[in-house]
Amino acid sequence: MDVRTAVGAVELANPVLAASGTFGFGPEYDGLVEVRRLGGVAVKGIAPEPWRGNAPPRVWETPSGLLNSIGLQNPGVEAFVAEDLPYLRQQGATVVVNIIGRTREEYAAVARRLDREAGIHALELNISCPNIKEGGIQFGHDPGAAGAVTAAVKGATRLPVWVKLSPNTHDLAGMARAVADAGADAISAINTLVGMAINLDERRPALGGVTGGLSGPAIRPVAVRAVWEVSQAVDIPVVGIGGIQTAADVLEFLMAGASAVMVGTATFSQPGAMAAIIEALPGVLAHYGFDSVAAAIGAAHPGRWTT
Amino acid sequence: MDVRTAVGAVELANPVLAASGTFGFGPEYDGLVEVRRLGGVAVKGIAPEPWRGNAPPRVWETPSGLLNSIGLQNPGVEAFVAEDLPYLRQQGATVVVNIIGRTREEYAAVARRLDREAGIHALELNISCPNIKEGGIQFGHDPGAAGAVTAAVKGATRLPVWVKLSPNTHDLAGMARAVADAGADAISAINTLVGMAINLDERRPALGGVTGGLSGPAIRPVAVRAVWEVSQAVDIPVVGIGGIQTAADVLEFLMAGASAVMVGTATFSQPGAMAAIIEALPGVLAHYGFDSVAAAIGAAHPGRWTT
Amino acid sequence: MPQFDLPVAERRVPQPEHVELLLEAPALAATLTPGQFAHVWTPGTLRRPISFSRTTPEGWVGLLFRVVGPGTAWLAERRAGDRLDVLAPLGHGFPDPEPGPVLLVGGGVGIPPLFAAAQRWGKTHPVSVILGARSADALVMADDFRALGLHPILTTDDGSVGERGRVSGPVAQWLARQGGGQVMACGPTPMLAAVAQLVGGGRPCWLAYEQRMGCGVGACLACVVPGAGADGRPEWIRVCHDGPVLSSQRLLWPQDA
Amino acid sequence: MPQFDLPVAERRVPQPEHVELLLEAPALAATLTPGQFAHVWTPGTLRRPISFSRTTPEGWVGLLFRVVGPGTAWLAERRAGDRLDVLAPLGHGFPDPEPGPVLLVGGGVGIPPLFAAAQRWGKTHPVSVILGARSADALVMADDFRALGLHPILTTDDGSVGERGRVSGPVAQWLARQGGGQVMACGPTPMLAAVAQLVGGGRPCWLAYEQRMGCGVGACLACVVPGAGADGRPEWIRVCHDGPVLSSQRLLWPQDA
Ligand SMILES: Cc1cc2nc3c(=O)[nH]c(=O)nc-3n(C[C@H](O)[C@H](O)[C@H](O)COP(=O)(O)OP(=O)(O)OC[C@H]3O[C@@H](n4cnc5c(N)ncnc54)[C@H](O)[C@@H]3O)c2cc1C
Ligand SMILES: Cc1cc2nc3c(=O)[nH]c(=O)nc-3n(C[C@H](O)[C@H](O)[C@H](O)COP(=O)(O)OP(=O)(O)OC[C@H]3O[C@@H](n4cnc5c(N)ncnc54)[C@H](O)[C@@H]3O)c2cc1C
Ligand SMILES: Cc1cc2nc3c(=O)[nH]c(=O)nc-3n(C[C@H](O)[C@H](O)[C@H](O)COP(=O)(O)O)c2cc1C
Ligand SMILES: Cc1cc2nc3c(=O)[nH]c(=O)nc-3n(C[C@H](O)[C@H](O)[C@H](O)COP(=O)(O)O)c2cc1C
Ligand code: FES
Ligand code: FES
Repeated sequence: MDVRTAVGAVELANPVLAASGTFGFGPEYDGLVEVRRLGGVAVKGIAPEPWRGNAPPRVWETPSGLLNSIGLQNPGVEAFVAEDLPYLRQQGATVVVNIIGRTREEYAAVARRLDREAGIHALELNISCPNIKEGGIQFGHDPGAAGAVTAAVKGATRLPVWVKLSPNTHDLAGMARAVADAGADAISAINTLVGMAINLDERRPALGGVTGGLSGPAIRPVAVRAVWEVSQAVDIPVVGIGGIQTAADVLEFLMAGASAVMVGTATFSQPGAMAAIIEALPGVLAHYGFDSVAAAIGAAHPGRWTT
Repeated sequence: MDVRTAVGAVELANPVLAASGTFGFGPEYDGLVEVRRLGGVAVKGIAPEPWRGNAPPRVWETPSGLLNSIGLQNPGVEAFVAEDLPYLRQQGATVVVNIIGRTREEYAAVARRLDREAGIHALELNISCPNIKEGGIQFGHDPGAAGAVTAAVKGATRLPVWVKLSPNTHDLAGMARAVADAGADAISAINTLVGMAINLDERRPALGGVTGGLSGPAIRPVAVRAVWEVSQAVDIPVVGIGGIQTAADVLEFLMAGASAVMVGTATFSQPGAMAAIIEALPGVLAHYGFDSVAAAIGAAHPGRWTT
Repeated sequence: MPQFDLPVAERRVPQPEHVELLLEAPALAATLTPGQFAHVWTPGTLRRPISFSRTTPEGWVGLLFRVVGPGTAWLAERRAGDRLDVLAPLGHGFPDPEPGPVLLVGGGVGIPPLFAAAQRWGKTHPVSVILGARSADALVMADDFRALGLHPILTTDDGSVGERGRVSGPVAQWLARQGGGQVMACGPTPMLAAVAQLVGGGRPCWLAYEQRMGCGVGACLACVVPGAGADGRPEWIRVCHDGPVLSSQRLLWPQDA
Repeated sequence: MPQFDLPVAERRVPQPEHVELLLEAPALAATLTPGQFAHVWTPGTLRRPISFSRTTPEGWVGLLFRVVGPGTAWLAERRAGDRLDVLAPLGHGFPDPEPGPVLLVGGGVGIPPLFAAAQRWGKTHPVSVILGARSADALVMADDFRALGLHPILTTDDGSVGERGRVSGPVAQWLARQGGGQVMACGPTPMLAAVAQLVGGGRPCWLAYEQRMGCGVGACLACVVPGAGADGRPEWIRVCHDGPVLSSQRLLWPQDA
């Protein structure tokens, strides 16, 4: 069974990557996850300077879901390059660096800085994090702004640029076309949905950041539909993200049009989830009549339905 | 314990209403639910003429959620008035008629026709159903169009008009302000999220309508946040909807700013859910230190936090 | 349709992957029509529809199902003494047949409601039974029919028991042999379509249908199948409320829809 | 930090609403530091952090918890022979105390890790114990401390056992009585803040902290509390990875944050 896949020029041994923000910089899961066995690792979002993030509590469990308001705490690009990147490079991991900024220039600055570093395979622009209060948030639902930041980053690096979309918009296809037209090499879909919970005992929002991002199996139908829509709207590859727990879930995203997937929240409950998925994938593909990952990509698209 | 509440001029014996589309026209649950015990009943969306709806399958279970693509099948307003309304009127139910249309005029036509009928307490404009393919869908995320349809309906009826918002937009507050400015008497939040699933065996979308609306506990955090945001953006009351299963869930919506709530998907699994919630509500309010429903409304809003 | 909290009296495993739960429900047993179903609570957002497979002299009712997903897997773990939350009896079952021969055709997990029909009408009508399945280990209740003194004709796709092939062959033979009579069938939709076509318009043909359900009680409009309305125009039929047993005349088949 | 699939050897109910599960885990028992915790799988999206309450000569480790929500309710239903999926040992426990007296202060479900500390250092150091709880039925492990030959001072908010009031009174007395020594504490954050303030800067004061967690291993940055960095500037401390046991000197209290 051939489980190899590619996201544009980035070749992957299998389609399962760790999702940004849920896997730190790799060493945290040492002893539990062998990063070199994964399709790749998307690291926590990196800004030009350190960000402090939001007040705790920062997570709250919901039905089949998780709210988080980490607020993009990160050590900044210099500390990342000095302290975190070497581990991943040495492990031989396929590394996707998720980048964040408050302005177009900040995104480009991180991209430019990382362009000089070995061991990075792609950049992933997080233009969709619902937890930052600054101007950055508008990138997530304004096609013009999203295209402009994509173009700025493309101009600052030779690395492939993936743009990660927010589901908190009615026009995912328009967003996808805007970033594809601006030169994006791939689209990651989706980031978290905006949500919140109330702490009844304390009569206040459960999260320090008040609202947070909803992830986990609860959002899988929203993510599958995003991949479905985006993969038909543009010609660049799509990386599917949202609520994946099993190899069958991976197949659902592949059939919806994803070329690879990322697993986030599932790792918290089961650090071995990605390894288990990778192990089970050949059998699940075979069970549903596919002889490779490639054959499954887009298999449920219109015109390809078998019934 | 005083569990009475009001949505503007509409007084309710308790804050728990049946959500549109999940409770038919009332008699279907005869023997299982006493409609007069409920805060009220929102009936299935009604158009000027019968609508056929989407091809089956029309439902699909997801983690803590449900996808549906009924596609707003309905008998049309004349059949509703002749065949369905009399039962609810005779039961003494508080009746909210959910109305749908493809154009502003169609909404107004239904409203005008219902204005003549006794036993209707409010109209609820569904401008947010993700399952119709016609022009109607734009009402759900375009503040201008939403305001215009609200104004048209207000001009056609003396009944209170509630406008039901879609979460599939980044600007819920803007939508809320637009419909409030156009004269809406209340806002219902939220309708379903757009989602989809793939039937792996058949290699095609699981729903006949391809995409569907996601409901159930999975979406509760999105709904709570919508109520939180809308209730702070406008001065008209908000009816909270999305994933409610228990009296504690109701309290979460009240504290987020809702004056009443609707229960949908939970009724499928447990027809007695609404009755059980109504019975448990006084105890839950007391446990969290409230002496009435009214006291809990907005209790978690900024400036009212106890910690 | 009331809601019951019923103790499991007995759990049987008639075939691998198949479980029959017998529930203590005398009040329900007394009112059941063969072909009616229960909407059974399982964890998650939806209940699961299962046809009643039998009633017993003790006042038990049966639910016989194949384990295909999380809902039926959870049900399969229930043991004697556990309780099930069921809405029942739901929908319309088979109508009382007119005098004359009755053919029961069951495919796979469509067999159970036909056994309930055999229990009801096996003594009052000349009943023939044709049962089909993928293979021997998916063929349920043959012995139960035999215990009623009936002689089911068996077919399997792989020939592992009975005739190799589909039920259509024996059904066509029965129809050719019997001038009149009536047919009751339950099974996969393609099987029902084939039976309906073989029977044609001349004799009553009642089919117990399946469709994905939400509420189970007629409220949500999820479980529709295409039918021909009184005026011949297409209309949606709710399987849960108007069916699950429908006259083949009322249904439009996928190719006609 | 490896992952273990551990059989429950014994289930105890030390108080109503409290359960202690003893897990067969010789390898783990041999490496534990008091104050370290397990991240335990329960149904849902997150694991649950629980401190180790004890090790036993049989090579068992204990998890003692109060039932407060769905996760602990599920754990409370585990029985001997069931298995738990745990990540452990996580975080940093209490450091080996310097020679001299040690005061252990535990509040409510903060008591268990201090019992583990008493097991470890009760023979090598003069150990005093002060335990507090809302009321008698939330006060756990007092007899376990006595079985080690220690004489815990008990306080309850309602005076239903021991002194009425908070632990602060007895802690202040102990501090006044002892010139030096060191303090280890675990309990609700306001209690830890009070203890830290009483101890002041003069003596080592180690606090086992709580915060809502995601991963439990340092990857997600969920479980932060405000601390003072090396340069005195505020920084986030990850309770799961840098703690849960932290020097009171390193923490900024809510009022300073
Ligand atoms: C009126 C009626 C009577 C039935 N009687 C029987 C019976 O006697 N014995 C039996 O084994 N099965 C019967 N079925 C099919 C049975 O309902 C499904 O096998 C069962 O719901 C599968 O649930 P699951 O969670 O195990 O599987 P999943 O496939 O995971 O279920 C996912 C969802 O799809 C629905 N679903 C899956 N298969 C079917 C199906 N064939 N028809 C309708 N909905 C489906 C489920 O209810 C659930 O909502 C009947 C179905 C209907 C509509
Ligand atoms: C390092 C550490 C050690 C702990 N040791 C113990 C112990 O030995 N005994 C004990 O009874 N409890 C202990 N707790 C608290 C225990 O983790 C919570 O009581 C438990 O997670 C509640 O889960 P639940 O599903 O029953 O309740 P819920 O309140 O429904 O849980 C909802 C969510 O909030 C989290 N949560 C709830 N309460 C707490 C809390 N106090 N601290 C952190 N997260 C919380 C849960 O993990 C879950 O993610 C410890 C917490 C931490 C951080
Ligand atoms: C705790 C947490 C932190 C996250 N941080 C980031 C981040 O820094 N950058 C980013 O693009 N996405 C971030 N995400 C979103 C995830 O990468 C992923 O898109 C989302 O969680 C949906 O996938 P899942 O359901 O598998 O978790 C974060 C998610 C979680 C739960
Ligand atoms: C089967 C189904 C049909 C629905 N039909 C309508 C409708 O006709 N009009 C409408 O405004 N909302 C409709 N809804 C949305 C619900 O009223 C409600 O807003 C949504 O389901 C979220 O609430 P819940 O999670 O409690 O189900 C429907 C929902 C379901 C599940
Ligand atoms: S399942 Fe709801 S109408 Fe049939
Ligand atoms: S819980 Fe993830 S960093 Fe501590």
